[in-house]
Amino acid sequence: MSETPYSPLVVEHFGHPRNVGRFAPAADVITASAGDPEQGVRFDLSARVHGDRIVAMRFEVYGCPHCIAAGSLLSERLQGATQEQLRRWSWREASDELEFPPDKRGRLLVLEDAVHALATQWQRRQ
Amino acid sequence: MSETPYSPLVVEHFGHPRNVGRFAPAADVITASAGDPEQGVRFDLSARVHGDRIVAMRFEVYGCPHCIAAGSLLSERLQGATQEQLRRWSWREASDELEFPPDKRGRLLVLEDAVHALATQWQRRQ
Amino acid sequence: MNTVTTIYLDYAASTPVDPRVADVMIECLRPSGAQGNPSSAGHEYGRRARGMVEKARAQVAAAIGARPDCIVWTSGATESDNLAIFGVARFNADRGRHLVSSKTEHKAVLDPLKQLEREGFEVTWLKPAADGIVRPEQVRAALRPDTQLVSLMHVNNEIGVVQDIAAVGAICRERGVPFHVDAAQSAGKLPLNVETMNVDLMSLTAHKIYGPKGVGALYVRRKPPLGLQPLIYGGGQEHGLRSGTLATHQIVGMGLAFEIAEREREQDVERICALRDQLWAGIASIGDVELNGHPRDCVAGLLNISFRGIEGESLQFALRELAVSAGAACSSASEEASYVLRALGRSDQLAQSSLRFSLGRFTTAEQIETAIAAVKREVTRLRSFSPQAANAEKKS
Amino acid sequence: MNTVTTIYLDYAASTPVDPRVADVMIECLRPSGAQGNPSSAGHEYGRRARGMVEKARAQVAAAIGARPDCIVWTSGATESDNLAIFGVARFNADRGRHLVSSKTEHKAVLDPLKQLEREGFEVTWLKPAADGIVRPEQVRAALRPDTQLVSLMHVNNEIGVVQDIAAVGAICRERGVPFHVDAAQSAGKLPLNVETMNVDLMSLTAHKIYGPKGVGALYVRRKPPLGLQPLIYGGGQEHGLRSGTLATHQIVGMGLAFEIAEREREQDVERICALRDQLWAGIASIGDVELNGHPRDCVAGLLNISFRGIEGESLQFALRELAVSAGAACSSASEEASYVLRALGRSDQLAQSSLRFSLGRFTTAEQIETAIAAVKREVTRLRSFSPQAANAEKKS
Ligand SMILES: Cc1ncc(COP(=O)(O)O)c(C=O)c1O
Ligand SMILES: Cc1ncc(COP(=O)(O)O)c(C=O)c1O
Repeated sequence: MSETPYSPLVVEHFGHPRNVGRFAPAADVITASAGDPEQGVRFDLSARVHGDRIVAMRFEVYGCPHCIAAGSLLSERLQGATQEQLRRWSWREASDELEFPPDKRGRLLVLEDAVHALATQWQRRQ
Repeated sequence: MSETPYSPLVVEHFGHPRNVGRFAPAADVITASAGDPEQGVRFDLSARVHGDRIVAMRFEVYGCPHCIAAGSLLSERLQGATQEQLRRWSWREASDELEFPPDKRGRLLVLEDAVHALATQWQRRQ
Repeated sequence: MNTVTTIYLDYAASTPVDPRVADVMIECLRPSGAQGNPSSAGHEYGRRARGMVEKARAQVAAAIGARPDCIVWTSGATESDNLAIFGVARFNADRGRHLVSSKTEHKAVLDPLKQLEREGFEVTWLKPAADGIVRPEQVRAALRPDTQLVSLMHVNNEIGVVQDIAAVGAICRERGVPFHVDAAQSAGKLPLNVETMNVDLMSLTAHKIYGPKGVGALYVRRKPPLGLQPLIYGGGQEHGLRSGTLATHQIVGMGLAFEIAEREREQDVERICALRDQLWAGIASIGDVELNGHPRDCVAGLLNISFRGIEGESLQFALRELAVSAGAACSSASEEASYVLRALGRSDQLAQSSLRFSLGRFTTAEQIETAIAAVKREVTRLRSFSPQAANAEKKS
Repeated sequence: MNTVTTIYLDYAASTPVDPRVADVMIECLRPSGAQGNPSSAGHEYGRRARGMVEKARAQVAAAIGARPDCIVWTSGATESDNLAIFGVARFNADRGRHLVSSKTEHKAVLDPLKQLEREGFEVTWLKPAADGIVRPEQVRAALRPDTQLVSLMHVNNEIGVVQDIAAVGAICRERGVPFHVDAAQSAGKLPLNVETMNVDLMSLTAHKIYGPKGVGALYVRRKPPLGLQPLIYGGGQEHGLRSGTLATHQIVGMGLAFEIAEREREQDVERICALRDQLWAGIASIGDVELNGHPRDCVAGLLNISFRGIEGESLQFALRELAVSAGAACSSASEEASYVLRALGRSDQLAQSSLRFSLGRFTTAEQIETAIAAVKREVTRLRSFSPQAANAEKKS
């Protein structure tokens, strides 16, 4: 499709999101959420951790194509991440790569909230 | 030309007006005028009379196609007319035949004035 | 370009030009066509163009049961709506400044009314029921001695719901209040008759009915005469109500479009209704979808559906092989959830995840099958990774 | 129909559509064309139409040295004039209610100004000299602290006289008063540049420049921004300045028309000026004719000539093998003698017996020869039976 408002990377992830779904509750599974469908965006993250690393990620999303792509990209990037990396994760990492339009960046802050909440959950679990 | 605002009779007289011109001053020639070019219409009539009849008519006109046709038609009709006939001549005679639009009928009143003035001239001459 | 494979289901936003209409317009654009200015009564070129304009005027008038001299050419229904509303309000400002309309009107009606509010007029905004319909009694209750105009659309552009114009018109007539109807979406789909519907002003446009974009008309009752202040002043065309050189080819196109639409209305509507029913059956079978608007009092060819648990923009992008409309239609791009659906009490999420499918003269059963398959596939896919919070809402 | 043999010399009323322009418009009207609504950003059909609209916007902007986002599409110069004049006056009504214009403007400027007078605004009506030109110093003298707008046409539609826009613009700029120019008759004939001409608002139309009727534009300066109240409210198209569905095929036609006109301007003008000189030489040789307007500061292709001693309607009918314009042009049929010629001090008779010959891109030397012969023959014939009273006036 020519002239869509989405970059090829967004289109690719939107069409084939990686790691969708959620892990069943378990001792090595942490989960976190942020957002509200009524406000247009919601992320549910779940991660399987081993030691100080994430070994597998899953996500669910309610949101625009940019948000779906952001969740998918994140699920790849956080593979192997430490708690500290989660805590430091910033919306900017997805924003540039996915060419988020400025007026949609607020939605990435929701994702950032979910990632930071995941770190907090992880810490509590330990 | 289709759809012109002029009837075929007007178009015919406009293209080939009869009896245009004026007679040189002479004992048997009477003339009369009415109207003003600045107001959009002017008729100059001249007639050669013999006894109680007009034997030849000439006219000049400044005016719209309907007026030119009216002058031409009149010049034919007044051939052989008496003073009394001139005096009784009414704008209605030309109006119906030439299908004068209502908003142009005032111009025929100017022609009527000229015809009546011609009668007056004729009477004075006698 | 991918236009060839994208299925056009956005007839309510704008229709393609019917090839028969295109042909007469093309005729006009050619050197032997209609180059004269229809106001140039002094020569053949002008009179020829004028003749074409008057023929089209009669065609449009016939389609709505009006006298030709009641038709004023405009640039479209937006201008017609503005002319009707500003025209009546300003003409009668000394007599009263109260107007009545509804919350689900097109922006071309809402926005002039809001401007009048800023100028000191008062508008009573009727709220339709959840089915989208304004009850005639609501109109009666809103009328005041100083009411100068009631403006109500015939068919809503987003949800297709049909108002009972004749009943509202009868109330207005009884009370001597001028009645304006935006019929942009109903022409060619429902019978229109300004007499039996008691309408004083009716907005029409060509590009929703297989005519060209950029031309419309306002029906203005002449007996008894209706006071109307022009919006655009100048050469004095259209009885002084709308100055500007008449666009012969556009008007000719609109005339034929209306003639064809009226002539073929019944068979078109029957065919299109069947296709719509097919589409709705297919989509309804997915589950967790909701039809917006009245189930029966709905115009042919329009389906507005909310998909629970799915975000609107993603839904539209997922379905990009279909040209459908999301959110506020017929207006400049805007992400805000449809004000029409919100006025009917839909939640933000449902309003926002609604799609308008609008079918038309060139829609085929095959296209509908393809559309159903695409909607099924993508809705299922998007729901498969939708969070519980959205699914919860979706089940509620 | 007799159109084929009638020689079209009424380009100032409306031009035929250039075949190259017709071709791109026809392309749009075809099924594979531009059926989408340019506001439907959500699908391919809409984006494709939007792309075409934006390309045309750049074409028109380039022709007047403007930024594309300063172009607002309208239905023609009449609407553009109204939008500019009402728009500025109403937006700034709190700051002052004085406007400046001239007596020889087009009705699309005069009539909105007269309406504003009825609404309590004050207009200073400048009177051009007998050559049709408003001296820039007249404008300077008319400016007041409460002046909100100066509106002056570039080229007069009846007599073709060219105003010194740049000089007037400089005065307005110096005094901080917005300056509107109706350039309907100059586009494609004179170089236009909103920067060097110090213009804040410029009205344009397609149908005087081989584009379609029913589409135009208003240039609106954006830096510094100019306050403008819309005339038509609705979907919010065109930055909210002009709502309504954009007519893709019309806009595409206007874009190409402006591009071609600007590209071929110099050669067109040269050829057309030579034809005009040929026509004037032929008619002048008849005697007792008078050229209306400035002998040099006149646009290409336009000749307005008064014939002494001949009534206007008869002259036009006698010359019906020529499609020329008599009396007030570009407006609905009216028999009143041209208000433009009267403002220049012509007598009623001379004003009334004037003909406007306007030549254009498709005029040939052969057509001009035929026209000269016809004028000679008919003027001589009509004068042959013209009364002395008219002849006397004719000699004075
Ligand atoms: C109900 C309704 N009214 C008015 C309009 C505006 O019409 P136009 O596009 O002709 O300006 C539309 C569509 O755009 C519409 O659907
Ligand atoms: C100088 C001038 N301004 C405005 C107009 C009106 O333009 P339009 O016909 O595009 O409404 C015309 C011609 O009609 C004109 O010659």
